[in-house]
This record gives sequence, structure tokens and C-alpha cells, in this order.
Amino acid sequence: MAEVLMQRTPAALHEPEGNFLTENPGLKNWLFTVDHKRIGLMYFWTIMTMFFVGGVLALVLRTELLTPKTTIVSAEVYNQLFTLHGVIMTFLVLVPVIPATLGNFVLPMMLGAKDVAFPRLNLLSYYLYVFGALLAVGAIIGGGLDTGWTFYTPYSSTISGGVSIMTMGAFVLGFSSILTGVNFIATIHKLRAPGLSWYNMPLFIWGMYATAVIQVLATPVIGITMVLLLMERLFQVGIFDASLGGDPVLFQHFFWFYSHPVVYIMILPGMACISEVIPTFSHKPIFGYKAIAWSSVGIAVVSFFVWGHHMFVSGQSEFAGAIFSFLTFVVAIPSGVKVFNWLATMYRGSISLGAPMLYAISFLLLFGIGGLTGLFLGTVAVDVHLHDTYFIVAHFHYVMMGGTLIAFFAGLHYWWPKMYGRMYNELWAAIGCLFVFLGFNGTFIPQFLLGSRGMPRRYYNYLDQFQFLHVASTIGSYLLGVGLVIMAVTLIVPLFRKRYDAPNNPWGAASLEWTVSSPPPTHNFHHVPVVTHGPYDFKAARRLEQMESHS
Amino acid sequence: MSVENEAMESIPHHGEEVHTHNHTKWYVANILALFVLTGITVLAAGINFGSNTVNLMIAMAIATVKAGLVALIFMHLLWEKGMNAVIFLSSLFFVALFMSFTFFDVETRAKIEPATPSEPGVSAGYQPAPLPLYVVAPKGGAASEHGEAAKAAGGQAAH
Amino acid sequence: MSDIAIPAGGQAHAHASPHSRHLQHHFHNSAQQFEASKIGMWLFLVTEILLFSGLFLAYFMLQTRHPQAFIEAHHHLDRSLGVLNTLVLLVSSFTMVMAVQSAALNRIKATLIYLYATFGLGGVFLFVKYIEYSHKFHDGLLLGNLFSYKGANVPGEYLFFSMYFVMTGIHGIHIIVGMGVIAYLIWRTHQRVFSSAYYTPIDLTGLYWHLVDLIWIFLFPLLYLVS
Amino acid sequence: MMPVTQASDYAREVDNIYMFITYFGIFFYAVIVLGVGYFVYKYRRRRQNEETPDITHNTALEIIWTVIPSIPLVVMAFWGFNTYMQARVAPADALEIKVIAKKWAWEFTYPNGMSFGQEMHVPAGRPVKLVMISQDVIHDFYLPDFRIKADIVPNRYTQLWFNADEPGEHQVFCAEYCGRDHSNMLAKVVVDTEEQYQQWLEQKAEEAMNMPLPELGKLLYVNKGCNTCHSIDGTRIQGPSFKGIWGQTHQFSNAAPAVVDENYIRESLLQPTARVRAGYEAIMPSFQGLLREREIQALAEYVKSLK
Repeated sequence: MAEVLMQRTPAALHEPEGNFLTENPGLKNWLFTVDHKRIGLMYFWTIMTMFFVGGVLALVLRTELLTPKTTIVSAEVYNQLFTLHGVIMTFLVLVPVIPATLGNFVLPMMLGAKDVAFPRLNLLSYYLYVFGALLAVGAIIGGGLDTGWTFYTPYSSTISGGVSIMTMGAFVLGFSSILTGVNFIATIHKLRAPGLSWYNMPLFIWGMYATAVIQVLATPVIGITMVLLLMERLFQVGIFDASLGGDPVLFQHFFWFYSHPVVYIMILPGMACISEVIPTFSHKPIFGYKAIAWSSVGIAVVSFFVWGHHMFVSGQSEFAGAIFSFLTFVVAIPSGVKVFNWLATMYRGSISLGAPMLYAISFLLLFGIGGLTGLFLGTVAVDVHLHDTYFIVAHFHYVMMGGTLIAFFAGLHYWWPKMYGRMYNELWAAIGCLFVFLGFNGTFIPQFLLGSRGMPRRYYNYLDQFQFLHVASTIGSYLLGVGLVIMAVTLIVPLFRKRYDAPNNPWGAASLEWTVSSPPPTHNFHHVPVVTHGPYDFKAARRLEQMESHS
Repeated sequence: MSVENEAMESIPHHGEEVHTHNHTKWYVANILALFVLTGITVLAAGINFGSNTVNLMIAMAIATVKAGLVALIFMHLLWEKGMNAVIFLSSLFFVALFMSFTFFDVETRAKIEPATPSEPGVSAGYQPAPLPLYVVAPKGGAASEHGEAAKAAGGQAAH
Repeated sequence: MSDIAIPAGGQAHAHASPHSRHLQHHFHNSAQQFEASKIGMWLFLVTEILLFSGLFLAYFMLQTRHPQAFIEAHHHLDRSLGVLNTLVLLVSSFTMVMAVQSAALNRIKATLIYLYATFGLGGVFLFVKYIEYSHKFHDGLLLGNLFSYKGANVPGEYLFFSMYFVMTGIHGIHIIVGMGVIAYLIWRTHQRVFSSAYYTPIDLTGLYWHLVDLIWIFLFPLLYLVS
Repeated sequence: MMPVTQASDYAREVDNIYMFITYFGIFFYAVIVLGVGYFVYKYRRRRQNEETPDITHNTALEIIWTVIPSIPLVVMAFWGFNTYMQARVAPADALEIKVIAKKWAWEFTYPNGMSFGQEMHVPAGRPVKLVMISQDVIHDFYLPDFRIKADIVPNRYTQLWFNADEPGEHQVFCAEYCGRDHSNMLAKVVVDTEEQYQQWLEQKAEEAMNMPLPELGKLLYVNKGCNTCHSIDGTRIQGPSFKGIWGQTHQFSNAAPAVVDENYIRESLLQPTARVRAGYEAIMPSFQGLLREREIQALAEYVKSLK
């Protein structure tokens, strides 16, 4: 990677101040904006609203589980709430949370582009998301449903209630996700700034690229699955219904062909954030750039080979189970490689523990547990015991929340100064992170124990012997809730205080989005930037900044 | 590599467009070929090549040739840059993956029986026999008969 | 080569490109915009292929489970209408590709004629489908629980018609959407919007139309020629 | 680590794999935790503009940490699959018990063709094969003490087998979500000695044959799971209550009104959707082929007795 100076005109330093937040104010200009940054922020607040709803549902569920029988809600309500919690958190939060918010916001800037390739489709994607979210939440009003987010037939195709509306919601949300994916791939291929070769791209972009590939390839399958489920409900077409000559296990194949890769739609962007935060806060180039970049792509491809590991006990053939088990271990390897690479990046670094780094370290510790407990589930004989117990629940929360969401928080704290031009209080951010970390472990470590002792998931009522661990888990979840509130307050308060103004590059990072003002100008770059150094070449970036400040 | 050269790489420029050639001859030839292949498909459907599966595969093979012609000539993959072809072909790869794994499951859901039935009387201290543990019974038989019968019953119930 | 927006002089703005009327602000030139659109369209086609792959898989599954029912049921379809519709769609693909080429060669009048022809052939396809559908409705050869045909002698024939209606239905929706877009293109062509310098929408619609044709190529033998 | 009863050799074997993975996991987790902790302390940033070395990669090291951990993974995959196959292949002389799952009850049918409620009695030391089918949606037979579990799919038999070490009682869960009372779809496996098992079977069979009809009906009401949807005290659960319905005229959503008599009850059991009580959903499974004539009579007599 050539270590030349970042080429920018002196004029760029003294442009009149005006940024995407303040230029073109007014509700209408926001609602019909095609600016990727504004769309990213609209996505952010909408998703955070859904996250809040899903989180409150989680607390209600945990409170209900304080006692074996009825605590605060009835069995019907409980079953609908865990379904809604699952649907909201997977389809409405985890899938879009990083690509649609952080990705939308920084990806074009990282590429040195003014916008994504199809800005209007980007806006359409947002409104499809809103529409899909309304349908999903409306399904509860339209009769409710208690299928779980997995919609297994024939249960889902025979019960009355809001399943059909939810099905349409999932279909619409799929479209939204596809549009984001198409947009990112086209943008990365065609809108890179001069000098930004593939190996000069920040690893965040590689992660987004791999994610987009899965979005494009897997999401249509959930679309057709939902259409067929709707047909099954409306006309009893018989494809997934055994009593009509179909095969309910076929539905599971359809569902998991999407829903296993979707797990990587969630975690790859998380890993992408971590790959930015760790080198920046270690002030040292990332270790094994190519290994991380290609392991993202490798994970994306291999993620399509392993869906059957959700079906070891479903009546799938034993031999299919064997193959899926072996392939599952194959996908474990690139994830492990990434963890070692991040560790090696910290080796002999100069590590400062800013809030993004604290979350990144939390990610390493939590994702480590999530990944390693995955080994139990990839091993067929052990999975048979643990399948559909709280062990699974704990495992995927460690990967999805401990992985994706914690990584999202790392990224959020990392790019927050760029998004709003304000710093936050480091001490309170650290306190929030501590509460989140402890609360999270407090919630889910008891669930591992519950699961290995045989406590099945989706149980309203449970045996008395499980109560102690359930109470422990509930207390942990309250702590987690407190942590998230502290985090939210810490981030939001500075938005109303001018004295927290952020510099252009508060962390000393080296990728392109830090060369523009905070918050960025409406069109990102006044002149097309030319990339002359690598994304983790912090020394070159600093030299460049020093030169500019002297000129 | 100089900055200017890298710039050339990532931003395309005018004069590269390849669509200004006149391909009418190709198109006419292609549509005629497609007509002929349609005729062959219909004729082939009248012949029994052995089994249902083989007939279906032959029909699908001809359809694939036709689809290939459409993609190469009407959709310009023959003259396009590689990237679009890569995108198109990769989709086919994943379709094949989806179908083959699912079929593999369904086709190997055979009845599994113990290779050596344990003798009566030793059951109290029963130990699983050393390998081979199991044999796979031929497909069909009881399981699928049951399926047909139940389906017939279910079919009536549904209507 | 000279019109690339390299900020050497500090003044070279992307808008300096000659075709700025259709050039969106975040692209450097129309070639870049065209290629980006093209990649986007191919990615969209990928999603369409994966979407239909689910239908094909469901078809193959049911067909292997109930081969006799599928053979029996497909006799109710009119093979000659199927062949006719195949030919109609193939010809429409030809007219579509000619429309794209005419636009690329700046022969706008020919473009218009070919677009009208494509639209018309799409209409013919739908009309033939309408005849087929109304026949099936009349006989009660319908999907799922609407199946009310009395003469079925192999159990499970309704599964074939479930697949028939879901597959041709979703394909038909694609034809209707395609015709809608072509109608829009005809309107815009009348307004002299397209030229050899800018015909991206026609090109992309062409790709979409060919894909719809390509899917029919597979549907035809599966539904009409089961043996 | 897994303080759950190990009720069979198979359970012990699964736990061996479980422990192997646990040790592997603890080792690698320790590497991560100690690595992070040590680096964060040792290489903490001491001053602004601290210089760091430009270490970008080390191919040998990367190959090592890719390949070495892969080896135990291969062990896990093989060991896990081989053990799993043992659970799939029942010995030919196994005692065969038919399991029918429905919302939200179990039915266990013994080789003598009879079934006696939510407790499965099996002899210790003899392989027991379960041949399972569902009547409505997907259920799942989960026996944690034996580390076995399998989905029960409608219209298709799935199998499980186990061989209990010694007499005892073990919990059965439904592990695939199946509706409102999923969490109450419980049962027990009671392991007896061979003699106790035979005695129990004979005694139960005799009881059922000689019982007066209303009493048999009362037993069936629980054993066949009627009680999960129909109360006998007038409260509405999923279906209408049985209390005092005998001789009443009922309204139906899909048929003309009719009087509750022996024929109506018979039809409700065998073709439940033929006449659906107004205000209720057509969700009752059919008991066609699952009830003897005497048992149908017994249920009718039982309903008659509920005033």
C-alpha cells in the first residue's frame, strides 16, 4: 500500500460550514431525502424504536418467568409476546440494524462517494421497512399469532389469527433488505474513489459486501416461503401440510435456507464494526487484513451450506444431518480465525480504552462464548439433547445480542461523533457498557444451565426445580435494561449541548469518512478524494492531518 | 501503481460501451434456434426414455440449453464484461445447492434397521453392536405406502 | 479519458459530463451510471431466480411424492396453448432485444415499434392464459381447497393444480408488471427521452423481460409436458 | 457439568462428548480472555502519539491457528455423529411402544394394543423403541435424562429408542412449540423392573376390561387427553364443557341444530369437524381407529353422568 499523502485541496479546509443535518431543514426535506446519511439516521431512530419495543417485551417475558405458573400474563399472551419479541428482534432489528444505519451512513463516505448507487431505492427500502414493521406489529392487532418467529407448518398454516398479516410483513421486510443489499454491492463495485482498490478498502466495506451477497441470495427464498405459507393458509394448497400430501419438513428447509444465512447477515456487519474499532483503538494496523477480508466472503458462502443443523431432530435424514454437521464445523473456522486476528492486532499495540473499544472487548468475550457454545450444537448427538432448550436460547442471544448488538454499540459509539458532531461522556459510556456486559451475562449464563438441565424453550409453565435459575436470569435482564438506558441517555444528552462538539477525527482513524467535517457536509466531499494510503495506515493519516493543520 | 492509473480502474469512462454493435443476425438466428428447441421439447415429451425422472431430466436439459441461449444472446452475456455473468452464474450455483441438499435429505430418509438383531435373552445387558451398526432398507415399502394412503384420506377430508 | 473527475485542478466537478441531464449527481459520468445500474439489475434478477427456485423445488418435491397424480392431472392442460404461449413469449423476447438495439443505435422510431410489439405480445400471452384459466375455473380444476373437479381418479391431483396456479400466477404477475414498465417506456419514448446516449431503462427492462421468458421456458415442460 | 440424571449408557456417552467440547471451549475461551486482559494491560496507551510496530500479517502463524483448532472439531463431528446413529437404530428385539402426540396430550400404546394415560411404563434393562406420530401439528418427544429427542411429525412415523439402566421416574417434555398448552404437554416415563412392568400391564388391562362404563369413561377422559380442551365444571377451555350437555339441543356453525345423544357423541369423536359447535373452532382431532366400541360407549356414558 503506497504511503503517499492524502491529496486534498487547501480550499476544502475552509469551506463554509453547513452540514447534512442543518442544510435543507424541515420535515418534508427529511421524509423525502435521498441522502444516504439522512436515510441512515431515519433508519436508526426507527430501528431503535422497534428495539425498545422488543426490549420491553423481553422484560415482560422475563418477569412472567419469575414464577412457574401465572405471574403477570396468561399463557396465550405469553406465547404471543415471545413470538412478537422474536419477530421484532430478528426481522426488524438484527437484520437491518448495522447495514441500514451505520452501513448507510458511512459506507459511501468510506468509499469516497457522494451517495450509494441508487439513492431513491435506498429511500424506498426505508419506507418498505416502515410498512413491513407496521404489518408485523399490526398482526398482533389483527388477531395475534403465537407461532414463534419460525412459523413452522402445519401449526402456522392451520391456526387462526394474524399469521397471514405477519407473513406479508416478513415478505415486505425481505424486499427492504434486498434493496439495501443490491445498493451496497453496486456501490462498492462502481463508486469507489480513485485509488481505492479492493485491498485498500476498510474491512467494514468487506463485511458489508459479504452481508449484501447473502441478502441478495437468501432473502428471496424467505419471500417465496412466505408466499407459499400464505397460499397454504388461504387455499390449503398442500405443499407444507402432511395431511394434504405435502411435507412439513420441506417448510423447514425453505425457512432455514434463508434463516441460517440470515444469522450471518446479522453477525458479519458486527464483525465488520469490530474490525474498524480494534485497530483504531490499538493504534496499530489490523493483523491479517486479507485473512479477515476473505474470511468474511468465505463465511458468506459457507453459511448457505449448513442450514440443516437446525433440523437434526426434525425428521431430516440421518445422512443429511451428518453432512450438515460437518459443514457446520467448517463455518466455525473462519469465525475463529477472525478472533485470533483481532487479538493479534492488539498485540504490541497502544491500546486506549474508549467506549467503542470497551464494547469491542465485550464483543470478543461474549461472542467467544456464543461461538464456542455453537460447537455443542454442531455436534449432532449433543445437539439432540440441547435442541429447543434454553441452551439454544442462550447460545443465539450470545451470538445475536452479545455479537451483533454489542458490535453495533461499538460501532455506534465509534461513529456517533461523525453522525451528530458531538462527543459523549466517556465515564458514563463506560458505566453503561459495564452494566450491559454484566446484565447480559447475568441473563443468559443461567439459561445455559437451564438448557443443559433439560428446560425446553417457549415454555410458559415450568417445573419448580428450574425456578432459581429463572429468577437469576430475570434479575440479570433488569440489569441489562438499566445498562441500555444509561447508554441511550449518555448518547442522547450531548446532542443538546453545544460544548460537546466533536472534531473531524476524534479517534485518529485513517479511513475516508474521518477526513470530512463532523457532521459531514451534505454531499460528503467537496471534491472527489483520492486515496493514497491504506485504511489502517494511521501514521500516514496523522502526517496528513498535521500537514493540513500547518498549511 | 500511480494514482491516475488506479483511478482509471475504478471509474469507467466513455467509449467503453459495447452495445452499439448491430447484432440483428445473432438475434434472428437465436429466435429460430429457440423455436427448433421448443419443437424438440414437445417431441421428446412424447417419448418414454425409461423412467419419470429421466424424462423430466431430459426436458430440463433442453430447457437449460434454451435458457442459456436467451441469457447469452438476448441478455448479452456473450458480449458483456465478466461481472454480470459471475452474478448470474452464482445464482444458479445457489439454486443448485438449495435443491440438491433438500433432495438429498428427502431421498435418504430411508428406514434404518439394525444390521444384527440382538439375541433374545441378552437384552438385560444390551450393548450396541460394533460397526456396522445399521443397514439402510430400500426406499419405498411401508413408509411411502402409508404416505399415499394417508394422503388419500387427508385429501378427502380437505374437500 | 479527459472527462474523469480527478480533482487535479480543484475545479473539475462531476457535473461537467456531457450527458448531465440524465446523470445523477453522485456518478462521475454516464458510463459509470450505466454500469452501476446494470449490476443492480443483474442482482435483482438473481433475487428473482432464487424466488422462483423455491417454487421449482416445491414442484419437484410434490412431483416425486405423487408422480401418478401429476401425470394424470397435466392431461387437463391444453398442450397446444402451452406451445403457443411459449412461442409468443420467445418472439416477444426477440422484439424486446431489437428495441434495446434500436435505442442503442439511435433508431428511435424502430424502438417504438418494437416496444409496441413486445407489449402486444405480452397481451397475447395474457389473453391465452385467460382462456386457459377460465376453462380451469369452469371445470373446477383449481388450487387447494377450491379444487372441485369430480372426475379425478388419482388422489392428489389438486396438488398439481396448486403448483400450476401458484407458478403461472406468480409468473403472470411478472408479465403484468413487465407490460406496465414497457407501457411507461413507450410513453417516455414518445417524449423523446431516450437516445443512444441514454437508454438505460430500456436496456434494464429488456433484461427483466428476458428473465421472465427464461422462467417460462422451464415452466412450460414442467406443467404441460409431464410424462 | 450436566447435573441431570444419566439414565442410560447412551446418556453417559453423550455427556462424554459434552465434556470434551466443554474442556475444548474452556481452553480456547481462556486463551481469548487472558489474551485480551494481558494485552489491554501490557500494551495500554501511555502517551499521545505512542509509536506502534507495523505488524500486518504472519502467514505461518495464521496457518497454525487455522489448522490446529480444526483437528478437535473433526473429532467432535465424528464422535457426535457416530453416537447419534446409535440413538437412531433400535435393536430388533426392542419393546415397541406406539406414541401418539396431539394438542396437548400423549398417548402410549403397548404391544397388547391398550393405552393407559400420561405415564409410560417400561421395563429396565430392555431396549424400548418408540414409534411416534402426530395427529395435528409437529410435537417433539424429549426425554432429557436419556438425552434423546425427536420431532413427531403428522402423517409420518419417527423413531427413538432407549434402554433404561434401572427403575426410576423420568420427565417427558414436548419440545416443539405446539400451541397454548405446549408447556403443559408433559408426561412421565416410569421405569419398572421386568416383573413389575408385566404385573402393571396385566393389572391395567384387567381394570379397563372390567370397569363399569361411566368409570372407564372418566378414566379415558383423562387418559385420552379430553380434559385438556373440555372441562367438566362448565368453564370454557378450548372446546365446550361437558357439564350438563346431555340431552341439550346445540347450535352448530356448519349444520342444523341437534340434540346431544349417543350418536352425536360418537360422531364428535370420529368425525369432529362434521358438526362444529357454534362459537368454537374446528380444532378437535379425530379419534377414528383409536377408540374401541366399548370405549366410545364409556365416554358417552360418562358425559351422560355429568349433570
